Amino acid sequence: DGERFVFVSHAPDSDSWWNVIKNSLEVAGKQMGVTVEYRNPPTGDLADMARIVEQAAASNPNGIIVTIADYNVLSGPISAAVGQGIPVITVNSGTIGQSKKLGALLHVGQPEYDAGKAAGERAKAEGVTKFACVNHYITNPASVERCQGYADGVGVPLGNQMIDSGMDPAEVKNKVAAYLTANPDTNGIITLGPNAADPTISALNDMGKAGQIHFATFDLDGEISKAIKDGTIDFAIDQQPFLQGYLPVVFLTNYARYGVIPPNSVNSGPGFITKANIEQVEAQAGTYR
Amino acid sequence: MTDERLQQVSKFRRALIRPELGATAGAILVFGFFLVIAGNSGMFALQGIENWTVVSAQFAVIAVGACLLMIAGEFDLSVGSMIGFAGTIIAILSVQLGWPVWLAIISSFAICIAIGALNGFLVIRTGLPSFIVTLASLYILRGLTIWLSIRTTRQTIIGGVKEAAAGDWLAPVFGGKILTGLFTWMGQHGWIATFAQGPKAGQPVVAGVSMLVVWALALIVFGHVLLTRTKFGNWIFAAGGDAQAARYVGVPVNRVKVLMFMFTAFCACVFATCQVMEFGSAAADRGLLKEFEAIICVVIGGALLTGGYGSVIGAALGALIFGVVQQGLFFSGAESSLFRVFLGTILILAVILNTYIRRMITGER
Amino acid sequence: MTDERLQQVSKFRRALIRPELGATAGAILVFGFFLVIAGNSGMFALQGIENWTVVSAQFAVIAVGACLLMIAGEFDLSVGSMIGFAGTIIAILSVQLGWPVWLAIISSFAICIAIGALNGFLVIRTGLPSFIVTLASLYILRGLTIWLSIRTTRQTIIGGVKEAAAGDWLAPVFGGKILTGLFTWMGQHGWIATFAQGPKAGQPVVAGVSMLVVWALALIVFGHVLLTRTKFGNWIFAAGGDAQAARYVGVPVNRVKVLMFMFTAFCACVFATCQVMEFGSAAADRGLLKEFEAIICVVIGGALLTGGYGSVIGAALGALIFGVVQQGLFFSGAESSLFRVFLGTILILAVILNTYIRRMITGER
Amino acid sequence: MSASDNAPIIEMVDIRKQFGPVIALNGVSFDVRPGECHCLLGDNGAGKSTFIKTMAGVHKPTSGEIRFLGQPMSFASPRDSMEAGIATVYQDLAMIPLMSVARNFWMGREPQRRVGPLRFMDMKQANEVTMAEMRRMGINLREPGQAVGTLSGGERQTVAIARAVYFGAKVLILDEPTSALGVRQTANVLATIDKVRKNGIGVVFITHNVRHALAVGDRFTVLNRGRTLGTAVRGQITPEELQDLMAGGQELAALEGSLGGTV
Amino acid sequence: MSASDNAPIIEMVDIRKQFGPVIALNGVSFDVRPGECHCLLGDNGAGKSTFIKTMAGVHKPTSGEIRFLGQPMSFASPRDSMEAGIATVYQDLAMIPLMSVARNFWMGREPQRRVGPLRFMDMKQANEVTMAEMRRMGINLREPGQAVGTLSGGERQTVAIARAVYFGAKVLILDEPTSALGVRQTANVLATIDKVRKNGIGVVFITHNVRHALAVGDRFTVLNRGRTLGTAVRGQITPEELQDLMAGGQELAALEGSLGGTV
Ligand SMILES: Nc1ncnc2c1ncn2[C@@H]1O[C@H](COP(=O)(O)OP(=O)(O)OP(=O)(O)O)[C@@H](O)[C@H]1O
Ligand SMILES: Nc1ncnc2c1ncn2[C@@H]1O[C@H](COP(=O)(O)OP(=O)(O)OP(=O)(O)O)[C@@H](O)[C@H]1O
Ligand SMILES: [Mg+2]
Ligand SMILES: [Mg+2]
Repeated sequence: DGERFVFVSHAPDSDSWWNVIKNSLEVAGKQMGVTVEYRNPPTGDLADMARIVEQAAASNPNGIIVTIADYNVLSGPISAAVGQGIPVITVNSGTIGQSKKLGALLHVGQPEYDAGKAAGERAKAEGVTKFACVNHYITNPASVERCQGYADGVGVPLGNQMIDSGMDPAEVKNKVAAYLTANPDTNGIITLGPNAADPTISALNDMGKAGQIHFATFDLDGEISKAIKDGTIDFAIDQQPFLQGYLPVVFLTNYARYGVIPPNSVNSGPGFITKANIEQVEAQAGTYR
Repeated sequence: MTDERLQQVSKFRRALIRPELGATAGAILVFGFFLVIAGNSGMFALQGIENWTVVSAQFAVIAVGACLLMIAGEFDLSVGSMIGFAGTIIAILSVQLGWPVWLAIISSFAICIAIGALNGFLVIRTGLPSFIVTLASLYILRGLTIWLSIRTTRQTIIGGVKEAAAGDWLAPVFGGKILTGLFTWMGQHGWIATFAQGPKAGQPVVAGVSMLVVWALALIVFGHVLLTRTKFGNWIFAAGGDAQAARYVGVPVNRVKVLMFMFTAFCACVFATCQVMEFGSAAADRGLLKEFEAIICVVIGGALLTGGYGSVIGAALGALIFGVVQQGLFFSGAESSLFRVFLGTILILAVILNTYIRRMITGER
Repeated sequence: MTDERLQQVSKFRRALIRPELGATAGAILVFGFFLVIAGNSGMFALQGIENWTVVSAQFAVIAVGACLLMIAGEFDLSVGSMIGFAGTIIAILSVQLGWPVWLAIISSFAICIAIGALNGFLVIRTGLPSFIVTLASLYILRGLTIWLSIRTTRQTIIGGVKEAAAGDWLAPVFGGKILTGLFTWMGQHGWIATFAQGPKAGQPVVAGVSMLVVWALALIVFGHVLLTRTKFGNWIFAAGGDAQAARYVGVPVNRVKVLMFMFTAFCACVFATCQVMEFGSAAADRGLLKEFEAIICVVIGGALLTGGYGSVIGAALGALIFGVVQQGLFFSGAESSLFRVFLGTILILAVILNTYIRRMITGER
Repeated sequence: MSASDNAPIIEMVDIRKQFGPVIALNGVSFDVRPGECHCLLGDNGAGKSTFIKTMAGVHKPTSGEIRFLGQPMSFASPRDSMEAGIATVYQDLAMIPLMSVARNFWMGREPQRRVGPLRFMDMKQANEVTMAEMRRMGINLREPGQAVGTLSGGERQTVAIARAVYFGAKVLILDEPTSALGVRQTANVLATIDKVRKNGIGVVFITHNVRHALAVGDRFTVLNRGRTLGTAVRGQITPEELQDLMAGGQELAALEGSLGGTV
Repeated sequence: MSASDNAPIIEMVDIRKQFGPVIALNGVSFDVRPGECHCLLGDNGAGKSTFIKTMAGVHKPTSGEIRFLGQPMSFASPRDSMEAGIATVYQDLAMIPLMSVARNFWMGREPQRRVGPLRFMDMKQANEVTMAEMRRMGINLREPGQAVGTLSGGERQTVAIARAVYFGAKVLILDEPTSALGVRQTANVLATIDKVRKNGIGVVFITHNVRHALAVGDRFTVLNRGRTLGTAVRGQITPEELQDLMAGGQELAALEGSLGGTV
C-alpha cells in the first residue's frame, strides 16, 4: 500500500483538457490507495518536460506514467527510467511502437496525427472539401499534427487553412469570423480543443452560420456538448482521457502488488461523440469526460 | 535667447506635430493598405467592420490603462495575468459559490484594484523598477489563478457564467449590446444586410454595438479628458516626467502612481468581465501576453516608455492599428503565422517615426 | 569631507557587502529549505543532483549573456524567441537540407549573432529603449520560426537531428557528456549506483557530466573574468553606468553594447544547440518566456536593471536558486501551479534584499 | 530697504537632521523676516540644501522646531509648506523638460474651472497668466505650449522664480540659482531678488559667490559641517571676513597669496 | 609664467558647427599654447561647451580647421583626441557614480598586464596609482574601491582633473569646473590649474566668474552667440571691461546701478 506514482504530461499549466486526467488520477489514487503526483512543464516546453522525467526517476517512484510528446526528446530520459528498474507506462500521444522501443510496459492512448486523420476522413464523408483548422496553440507540435492529419484525411493540402488563432477568446472568435468572411466557400471547421471551440461556436452563432457549416472538434467541455446537442457541432473526437489517467494507475498498482499486467496496449480512442451519444457524456463533460 | 539663430518653423508644421501624429499617419497607412489588398474580402462590409472594431476595442480597453500608467512613469507587466485572475474570480464566485453575478463582478473589481494598489505601493515603497515588481506579480497572479481554479473546480476553464448571469442587472453592462433596436429596424428597412438563411434568418447581420466597444470609447474619452483637461492629468505628466521635481512643487506623486496602478487594474478587470460575460466562461490562461500587447499599443501611439509623454488618443489609435492589422491579415488570407512578423515590424517602424516627431516637438536631442 | 560626521563601518561588514551577497544568502537559504523538506526524496542523491544541476546550468547559460548585457545598460527580450529560432535553423539545415551538422550549427550561430548585432545596431542607432526594439524582435523571430518550420516541414517540431548528427565532430561539443569513463569506472566499483535492468543495465545512473554544465561553467568563468579582470569589463560597467560619460573619456560605448547583444545571442544559441543535440529535435515553442527567466536570474543575482552594476557570479547563483527551487518543488511534491507563486515571491524578496545591499555599498540614497 | 525690525515669518530653532549614519545638520537656528534677503552660505556639503529642504517640508527634521508666523508648525510634505506660503526653487531645478511652460508654471496648483459638478483645468487662464508673468520677467515665449526642454538654463531659472513669486509666497527660497548662469543672467536673477524683496517677501538665498551674496543680502548666515558659524548683518562684515568664514579661514591664506588674492 | 611666445599646441581656425536648424558656432578661432591658461568666457548658450567638445572630438565641426602641433587634424572620437594629448573635464561630469574611484580614474585607458597571450586589467597598479595621485591632489581615499557616488562634488571634480593630468595631457580643458564648488574647493581647483600650467601644459578654462578667470587666466576669449568678441591678454584689460564684454555690455549698466556695482 501507499505506492507512489508520477504522471508526467507535456501540457502547460493552463491547458484545461488535462483536468480530466488530473481528476481521473485522483479517483484512481483514492480507489487503489496510492499517491499519484501530476507534473508538467509550466510553459509546455518539451525540453523542460524531459528534465521533469529525469527528476521523477531520481525520486525513485514505484512507477512513472508519461506521454510521448516527442519521441526524440523523451527517449533518453524514459529509457533511463526504465533502466533504473522503474515500471513505465506511456499514455496519450506517441505510438505503440515507440512505447515498445522505450521499454515501457504498455501504452494507453491514441496518437494525434491518427486522430486528426480519422476526423478528416469522417468529415470528408460528410462532404467537407475546404476547411479551417482553428489552432489556438500553434507553437505546440501536437496541434499542428492534428491539423495536418485532418487535412490528409479530407485529402486536401493544409496550405493556409490553419488559423493561428491565439488563446484570447475574442481574438479567436473574430479571427474565425474574418477567415470565414474572406473565404466564404469554407464548408468545414475543425477546432483543436475547448479553447478554440467555444469562441468558434460563438462566432458561428453571430454570423448566422451555426449548423450551416460542418464543424468538428477535439475534446469536450460544457459549451461543446451543448453545441453538439443543438447541432452546431457535428461531432467531437473523444479519446476518453479519463482512461488515460485511470488505467495506468490501476495497472501499475496491480503490477507493483501482484506482478500482473495486461500484455497489450490499450486504445482509449478515438471515439466520436455525436448527438446520438451526447446525453450520457454531457453531465461530466470537462471533469470526467 | 537662440531666437535669431533658429530657423522659423511653419505654423502648419507646428499644428501637425502632436504625440498622436505618428499613430494617425500609421492608421491612415494601414487602412489604405487593407483597402487595397482586402477591399473586397468583406473586411469593410458591416460585419467586417464589427469584427475589427471589437478586437480593437479590446486592445483599447487595456491600452488606456497602460497609457496613463506609462505616462505616470511606470508600467505593469501583470495586466495579462490580472485578466485571467479577474475572470476566474468572477466565475468561481458566481458559478461555484453561487453568489449573485453582480456581487461577483463587484468583488472581482475590488480585489483587482486592491492588487493594483499593492503593486503600486510596492513600487513606491521599495523604489524598485516597476518592471521587476510587476514581473513578480505576473508570476504570482498566474500561479494563483491556476491553483485557485483547480482547487475549487478541478478545471482551468469554468463555464456556466452565462446561465448564472441570466436576469442579472450588472452583467449586461459588460456583456450586452446596445442599439439592438436600431439595428433591427435598419435591417427591417433593408438599410443593412440581414441573414438570408439559417437560424437567424431575417435578423440583421450585426445585432448591435457590443458593450465592449462602449467601454472602450468611454475609457478613451475619460482617459483623454483626465489627462489633458484636469489638474490630475497635469500631475500624471509631472509624476512621469520627473517624480522628484513634481514632489518638490507639491504634486502627490505617490498617490498619483498608486492610483494609476489601480486604474490599470480596473481596465484589466473591465476587459476580463466583458470577456467572461460575452463568452460565458473564464479560463486560467486568458490574457497571456496581453501586457505586451497593451504596451505595444501605447508605444505605437507615441508615448514614451520612460514616462512623462504620450496621449490616450494615440494609444487608442495604436489599438486600432493593432486590431486592424491583425484582422486584416486574416481577411486578406495571408499566412497567419506571419502576423507576429508584421506586428514586430510595425512596432519598430512606428516607434522610429514617433521618436522623430517627439524630437521635433521638444527640441530634445 | 563628511568623514568625522560618518559612523565607521567595520572591515568585516565591508568585506561582506558585495553584489552577490544577496544571491549567496538566498542560495544557502534555498538549499537549507529543501534539505529539510525534500532531503530524502532523492533530490540530493546522485541522480537528483544531476537533475537540478542540469536545469540550473541551462538557466546559467542564458543568464550570463543577459547579465553582461544588463550591466552594459540594455536588455534583450528576444532571448526566448532566439532559442526557438536557433534550434529550428539547425534542424532545418541539417535534417531538411541535409547539410552536415557542424555546418548547420556554425551557420545557426552566425545567423543568431548577426541578429543580435542587428538588435544592438537598432538600439544604438535609433536611441530607442532596448525593451521596445527587442520586443519587436521577440515577435518577429517567433513568427519567423513558426513560419519557417511549417513552410519547410509542415510541422512545428523537427526531429531526426540525432541521426543526422551521428559521427559529427561538432555535435558532441554541445550534446555529449564528459568524464563518462570516470563515472563508468566508479559504477563498476560500486561507488555510484548503476541501472538494475533494461537496455542500460550495469551502466552508472549518471553517465557523465553533461556538456551543458561544462558550457555553463565555461561561460560563467569567461563572463566573470571578462567583467572584473579586463579592460573590456571596465568598459561594460562604464557603458551601463553612464553611456555619455563613458563616451567622453573615449570608451567605444556603441561597440561594447553591440558586442554584448551579440554575446547574448551567442549564449541563446549555445542553449538551443545543446538542447537540440541532447534531445535530437527542435520545436517552434522552445524557449518560451526564457527571456524573463534569464532576467530574473540576473536580478536575483544582484544586478541593477538600469545597468552599470552587477556580477556574473551573482547571476550564476541566481540561476542555481531558480533551478533548485523549480526542481525542488517537484521533488517535494508541491502543487506545480504554485511554482509561479514561489518564483514571484522569491524574486521580489531577493530584489529588496539586493537593493538594501547595494545602497550600503554605494552610499546611494 | 531692509526690514529686520519686523517679526520673522519663519523661524527654525536648533534643527538637527540625520540620514542613517550621516549627521547632515547638527543644531542650526535661522530666521527670515519680511522684505529681507537672508543669505545662507557655506562649503560644499555644509548642509545648506538639506537645511532649506527641511524648511520646505521635503525632509522632516530629526529634532528642532519650526515656527511659522510665530506658530509651531510641522510640514508633512512640500505641499503643506507651499500652501503656507513658502516657495522654493531647488538646486536641482524643479522643472519637467517634456512638459509645456504653462503646465510647469502651474504644476501642483493648477487653476480650475467648474463645469457642472466636474472641475477641469483652466488651460486658457493658465496660458494667459504664464505668458504675462514671463513677459514681466523679460522673457517672450513663442507660445505657452512650448516645452521647457527647449528653454535655456537661465530661462528655466526664471520660470521657476516667476512661478514662486506669482503664487504669492511669503518666503522665497533660492538654492544656488546663479551657479550655472552667465553674467547677464546672473544680474537678472539678482535684480529679481531685489524686486521681490521690495514687495515685502522674505528671501533665502544660497550661493557660493561672496559677491553675489553681498550684492543683495541683508543678513548672512554661514554653515559649516552642519553647524552655524554665526549670522552677520550687512555693513558689519567685510567681504574678506565673509569669505574667510565661508572657507573655514585657515587654509585659504596660502593659496590666496600664490594667486594674487583675486578669488 | 605665461608662455605665449611658444607655438600653439592646438589651433582652431574659423570653426562652424550647426545642429539641424541651430547654428551653435559661427566661425570661431582660438588657440592654446604650452604653459598658458586660456579662459573661454561668455553668456549662457554662447557656444562654449560646443566649442570645447569640438576640440575634444565629441562633435565634428561643420566647417573649419583644427591644427594640432601645426598639423591639420581631424578627431573622429573623444578617444582620438585623448590619445593626441587633449584631456577634457566636462561640465556634465564624466564620472560614473556606481563605479569605484580607481575604475573611474582609469576608464578608457585601463592599465594591462599580459598573462601568456591574454591581457588582463592590472588592478593592483590601477589602485596604487589612483591612491597616490589622489593623495597628491590632497584627497585621502578610504580605499580605491570606494564608489564615486560616495564622494562630494568637489572631490569628484578633483578625480577628473587628477585623471587628466596623470595621463600626460598636453592640453587640459576644464568646462565650468568651479560653478558648483564652495570657496575652499574653488581655491583648490584654481591652485591646481596654476600647478598644471607651470608644468608646461596648456589649459583651457571656461567660467562665468570674472574673478576666477582673472585669478588664473593668461588670455581671455569671449564668445557671444556663436561668434568671438575678441581675445585679450592679461594686464591689457580691466575686470570691468571683461565683465562688460561677457555680458554683451549695454543692458548691464542699469542693473549695476541699483545693486551697487558688486556683481
Ligand atoms: N538623502 C540623504 N541621505 C544621506 N545623506 C545625505 C542626504 N542628503 C544629503 N546628505 C549628506 O548631507 C550633507 C549635506 O548635504 P547638502 O546637500 O545639504 O550640502 P550643501 O551645503 O547643499 O552642499 P553644496 O554646496 O555642494 O550644494 C552631505 O554630506 C550629504 O552627503
Ligand atoms: N546637440 C545639440 N543639438 C542642438 N543644439 C545644441 C546641441 N548642443 C548645443 N546646442 C545649442 O547650441 C547653443 C550653444 O550651447 P552650449 O552648450 O555650447 O552653450 P554654453 O556656452 O556652454 O552655455 P552654458 O554657459 O550655459 O554652459 C545652445 O543654443 C544650445 O541649445
Ligand atoms: Mg546644495
Ligand atoms: Mg556649457
